[in-house]
Amino acid sequence: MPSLPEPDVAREWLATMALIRRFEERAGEMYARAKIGGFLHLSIGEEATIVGSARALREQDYLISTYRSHGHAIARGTPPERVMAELFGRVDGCCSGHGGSMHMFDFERRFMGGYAIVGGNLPIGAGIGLSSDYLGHDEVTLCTFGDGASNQGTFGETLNLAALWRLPVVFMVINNQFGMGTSLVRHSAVTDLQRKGESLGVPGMRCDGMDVLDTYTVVGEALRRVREDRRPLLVEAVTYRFRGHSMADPEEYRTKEEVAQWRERDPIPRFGDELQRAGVLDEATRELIEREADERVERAVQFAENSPFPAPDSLYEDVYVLDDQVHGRYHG
Amino acid sequence: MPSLPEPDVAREWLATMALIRRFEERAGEMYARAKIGGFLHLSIGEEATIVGSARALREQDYLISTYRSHGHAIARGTPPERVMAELFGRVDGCCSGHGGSMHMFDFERRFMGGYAIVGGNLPIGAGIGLSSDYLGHDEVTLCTFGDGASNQGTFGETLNLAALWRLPVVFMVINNQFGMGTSLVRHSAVTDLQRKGESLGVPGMRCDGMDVLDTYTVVGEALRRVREDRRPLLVEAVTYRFRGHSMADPEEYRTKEEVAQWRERDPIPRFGDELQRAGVLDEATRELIEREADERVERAVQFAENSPFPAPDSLYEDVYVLDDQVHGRYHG
Amino acid sequence: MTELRYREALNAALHEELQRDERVVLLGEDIGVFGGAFKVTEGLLEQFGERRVRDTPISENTIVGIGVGAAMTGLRPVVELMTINFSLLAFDQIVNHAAHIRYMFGGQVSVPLVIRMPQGAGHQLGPTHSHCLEAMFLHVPGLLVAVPATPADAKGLLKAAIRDDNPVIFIEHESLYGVRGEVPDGEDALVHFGRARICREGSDVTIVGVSRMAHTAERAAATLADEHAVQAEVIDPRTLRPLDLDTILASVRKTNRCVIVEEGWPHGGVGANLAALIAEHAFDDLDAPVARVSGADVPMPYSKPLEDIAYPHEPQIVRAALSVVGAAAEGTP
Amino acid sequence: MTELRYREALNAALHEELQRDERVVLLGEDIGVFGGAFKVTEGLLEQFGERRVRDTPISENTIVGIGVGAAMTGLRPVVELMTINFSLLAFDQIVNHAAHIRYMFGGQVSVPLVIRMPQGAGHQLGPTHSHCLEAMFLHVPGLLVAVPATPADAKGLLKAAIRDDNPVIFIEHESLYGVRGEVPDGEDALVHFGRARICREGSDVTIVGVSRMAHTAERAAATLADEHAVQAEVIDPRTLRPLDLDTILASVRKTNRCVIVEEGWPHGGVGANLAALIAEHAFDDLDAPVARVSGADVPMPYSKPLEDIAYPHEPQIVRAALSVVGAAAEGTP
Ligand SMILES: Cc1ncc(C[n+]2csc(CCOP(=O)(O)OP(=O)(O)O)c2C)c(N)n1
Ligand SMILES: Cc1ncc(C[n+]2csc(CCOP(=O)(O)OP(=O)(O)O)c2C)c(N)n1
Ligand SMILES: [Mg+2]
Ligand SMILES: [Mg+2]
Repeated sequence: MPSLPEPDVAREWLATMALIRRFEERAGEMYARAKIGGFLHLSIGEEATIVGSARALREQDYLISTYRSHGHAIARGTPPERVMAELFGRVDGCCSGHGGSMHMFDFERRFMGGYAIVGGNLPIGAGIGLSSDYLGHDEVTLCTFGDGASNQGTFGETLNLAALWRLPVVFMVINNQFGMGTSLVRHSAVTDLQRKGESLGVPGMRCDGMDVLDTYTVVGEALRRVREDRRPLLVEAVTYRFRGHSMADPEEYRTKEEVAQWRERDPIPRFGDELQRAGVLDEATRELIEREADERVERAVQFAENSPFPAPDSLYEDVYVLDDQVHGRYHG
Repeated sequence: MPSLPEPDVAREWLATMALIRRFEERAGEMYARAKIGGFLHLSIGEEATIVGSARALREQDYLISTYRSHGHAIARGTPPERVMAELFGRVDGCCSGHGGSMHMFDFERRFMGGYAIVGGNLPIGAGIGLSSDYLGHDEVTLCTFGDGASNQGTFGETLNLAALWRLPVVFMVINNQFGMGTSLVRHSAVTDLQRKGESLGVPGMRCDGMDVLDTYTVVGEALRRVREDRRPLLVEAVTYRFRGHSMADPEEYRTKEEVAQWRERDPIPRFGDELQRAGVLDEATRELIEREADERVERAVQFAENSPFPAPDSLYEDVYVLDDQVHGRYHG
Repeated sequence: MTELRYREALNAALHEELQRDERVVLLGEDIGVFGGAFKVTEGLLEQFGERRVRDTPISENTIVGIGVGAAMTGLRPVVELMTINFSLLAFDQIVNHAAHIRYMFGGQVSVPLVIRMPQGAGHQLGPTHSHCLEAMFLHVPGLLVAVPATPADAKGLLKAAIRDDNPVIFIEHESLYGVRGEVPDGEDALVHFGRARICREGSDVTIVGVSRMAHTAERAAATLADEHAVQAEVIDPRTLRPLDLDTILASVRKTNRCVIVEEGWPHGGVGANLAALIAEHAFDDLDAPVARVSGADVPMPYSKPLEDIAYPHEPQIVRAALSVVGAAAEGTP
Repeated sequence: MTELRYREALNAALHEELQRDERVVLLGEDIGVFGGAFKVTEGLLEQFGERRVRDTPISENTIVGIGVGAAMTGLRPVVELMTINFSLLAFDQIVNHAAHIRYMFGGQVSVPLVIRMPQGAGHQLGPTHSHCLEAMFLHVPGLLVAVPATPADAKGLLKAAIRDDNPVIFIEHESLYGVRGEVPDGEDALVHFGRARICREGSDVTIVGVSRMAHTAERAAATLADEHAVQAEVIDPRTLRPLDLDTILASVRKTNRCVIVEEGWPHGGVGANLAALIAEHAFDDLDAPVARVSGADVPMPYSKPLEDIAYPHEPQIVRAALSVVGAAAEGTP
């Protein structure tokens, strides 16, 4: 049973989880009001897997995740304003409105993106690890993906290669029990996902993805071992998404009871209570945290509202790096 | 220590291995004389993995392999004449000269082909298993591939799916120690290949691929278990290729000594001696077997020589199944 | 005739063929319990059971490959790829295997496989999720390629595809699933591949619209007639392999002008292929170069105003049509 | 100038760039200990060591993806795919990732990745191993595509590709590795993308030859001059993205006739794209439709006599050239 971090650190974790929760709730509302288009995948219920792992990273470490990554960007330090503006498709979005919900990115903060092709980010994560190793930096890359992604060919290919080349990468499978509407037992022959890397030379660990402290501790341990032993590891975070896969999901593949049971383990009240029991959080501060999250997200919405849409003539910007070989847009 | 089969059966195994060996040697010579084009991958040294496994199959079972499959076709019963004619690119070739060395096929004998894309035959093998299962037939599919192929994405994808759907497929990895010029330890993080399916829900077995009896016994056991338990298995056959990867291989990636050591375990003389010791084979019969193999391959070469090349106007044949939607060749 | 949505027409086709032929089996991600990402397979699991309607893990290349193997050995699999964007993971099984197996094995076996998938932009799915890849598929010998634009064609072509012995790439469009239209009744009402549909007759210019663009072209044609007194003939090829070039050529010989509208990328697109074929076969009938209206040469941006201008709408088609008609004025002597 | 084989020129380019820039790293199957399936990387492992010349397992999609990730974070990876046929396994990483990442992330990052691979028929490798896929790659915005035909271009373009900040598809040809040619010396002798090469000047017909077909076109041009008194201008585009359309148009405006020669499949091929572009920009300069000579619309057969007629040789090009020249005779008024 790991012990709590410094009170202010613990409170920051709680505050960040609350901020992400609130952000996702508001994003859902904005989607319903057609302020946001495309697919919107919320991480409500999975906040502990995000904050616990992101806080285990050092500034120089890399994080790369999936289309369910608003929270990863926010946890890494991207202003919620920039993330919301991206969802609104505005110029001040973190990807200038080119990417949208499924393609977040913040190079400066070493958040290496949001990837919408299931399994597509694993080789890229290994490639980032190759750079760190090649350049002799002691950075570690944390590559997160879902339980469903563990069936994609890139999982086996990448883990084998990372183990073979001893790349500094922690692979983190966010086991939220479903790949879209398909439950774990219906998509993966081996359901003990921490073991899924063993045949590929990648040992596994598991953490309670509903417990931010346990996630922080296990992922932190994994990052440390990888940094020192120069061998990749696989961490399974057991969690649950409280909402539908995306906003367009009737959720007929699971029962209300099952969802209710998991909601009882909601990582945010759970950690809040724990902090109160430990005497490092009082009612007032707890309410303040909620209120600040609420206000911050409101500011993000306002910021997004006020940010202009990209100008039509920017359509061809950033397709290519323009140089003496590539002048402006390609012919036609 | 498994016991020998009936004397005539044992002699047939030896004869078939001798036939394949002779066939490959002559194919190599014909390649040197430019009678054969393209890439030519010989299975010299791996005959026991071919005959041992093919003989464990029943008539109704399916076999699917790789670009190194002349021996698989012959062991399955395709006349060497048809295989040699295919290598010569003649109309009487088993694929009418369309496929060549890397693309053998004999539907009638349920040899489902020779596939030249490494890892490409695994999903197809599983699909054949799906048919058998769906149609309620008790056939089993034997899907062979190399150690190098176990790093391809289709390996993980297919084994997981086969285990999940309980498909009647025996996956057989022919571990000949190299993927082209890359040795096992340099391409696979886990070198105990029989274990490579464990994380995918596919238990493994191993056989001595230089011993036809052991291969027959282990693969036979695997086929029986798969047929009864309706769960796929992975069999690793430990073997070695005596020749280069293909005819164009200087073999600088391994030492003459290593090759010589493995040649001492040549499966053909080894099994011949075993039969003589067991008193089911005498010197005369042994020579006869060699002579008959030699003569049969000569006939195959003659047959191929005398078979005509495909007519130019056959170029567009068999691109499509012609029907009322597809009349003759596609426009243009 | 019954009025159905495009989605319902596809569902009906699958339903009828599952009923008609025991060898038909459906494979795909979330096609069963979830009912399909776009609900095309809704209700089929309940009706036909897990043996025939199979949810798969997320393994595109292998799902297609399993379909290939099953098709070689007696089944008639219909594989759904959730969207065409993910087919990029399955190109090896589609090109090197599904398309080539019959030929490379000397015709000993056929691959009666259908690969269904929707394409297209318009829902702000951004880069990686808005591709139109018809051009890549029509390039490959051994494949048949269908691009149905109406509920009637969706049903008739899908039934024809399932009954055909060749591998078929069946490209639906995400923006058409909700579109309604009259669909002929009768379980054998097939729409044959290789027969274009003349959506609207006209004498001044031929407009060929691919997939969803057939509708956009029709709307543009209405505007051309109402506001510019230009009578456009609109043709929907319906299938790109085989291609009903004859119907297109007959129209161009009549109008002497042609505009091709596609949603995909311009370079090496469907339009380039048609323009080349038309020029080769009707050069002297052309009073102006064949014009192409296509998607922009960029990954599809997420932001609405950018996405809107990144794929064709009526105004661009009207402009292109007027320019070729105008060109004719000065045109060749 | 030094006379080098195409293979040696590529090896020299890799050698020089490895030496010049510590960030350059090579990844690929059997490029190290084995020296490369076609020996292009021979000696580089010995010279630069395992850190910079890395043998990979057989995992095409992941090898390319690792290159993408490394390119995003400071390296300049050069990935060798043993042949273009296997790139079909990596299409997702090439299209959805390498090509789109810069755009979809709003220009925050670039992907200076080179993917080298040989294509082409002629060695009886049969279906699945003889593809020419230029057309599929040139379709994709975000990629640059090079198709060098000579040792000089092979070296100059590869060096330029490695130094460019965009993802580059670098398509070599299996039949050209042994071809010799003069190669400019000097470690900064680059050949810029987007500049076509006029291989031979002529006034009667423009022949555009892609990849190996530039050579076949040159031989055909010699025959045309010697036996038919037809002066053909032969152009090798050298890169398909960017495309030097201006040089091609200038030639067509002079000759008024054009033949495009490619080795790949005809439908949706490079030829169709060029024919469409030329007709759009030089319609009134054309005295005959742009003719296309391409590979046959079949998977490549193994048998020698079939393979021989399944891709273009001089006679077909000569015939096509004579027909467009002849067509001009009756031609348009
Ligand atoms: C290659 C690919 N196939 C299918 C999809 C459609 N899709 C998007 S998310 C998803 C489920 C992924 O499940 P999992 O990996 O568990 O992640 P989660 O959504 O649960 O976070 C699917 C099938 C996709 N985006 N990419
Ligand atoms: C997808 C793909 N990548 C690369 C190749 C080139 N290639 C042909 S065989 C081979 C080695 C395969 O090794 P293994 O699987 O061990 O089979 P073996 O040749 O040893 O029988 C390679 C890399 C190929 N044919 N297909
Ligand atoms: Mg999940
Ligand atoms: Mg091997």
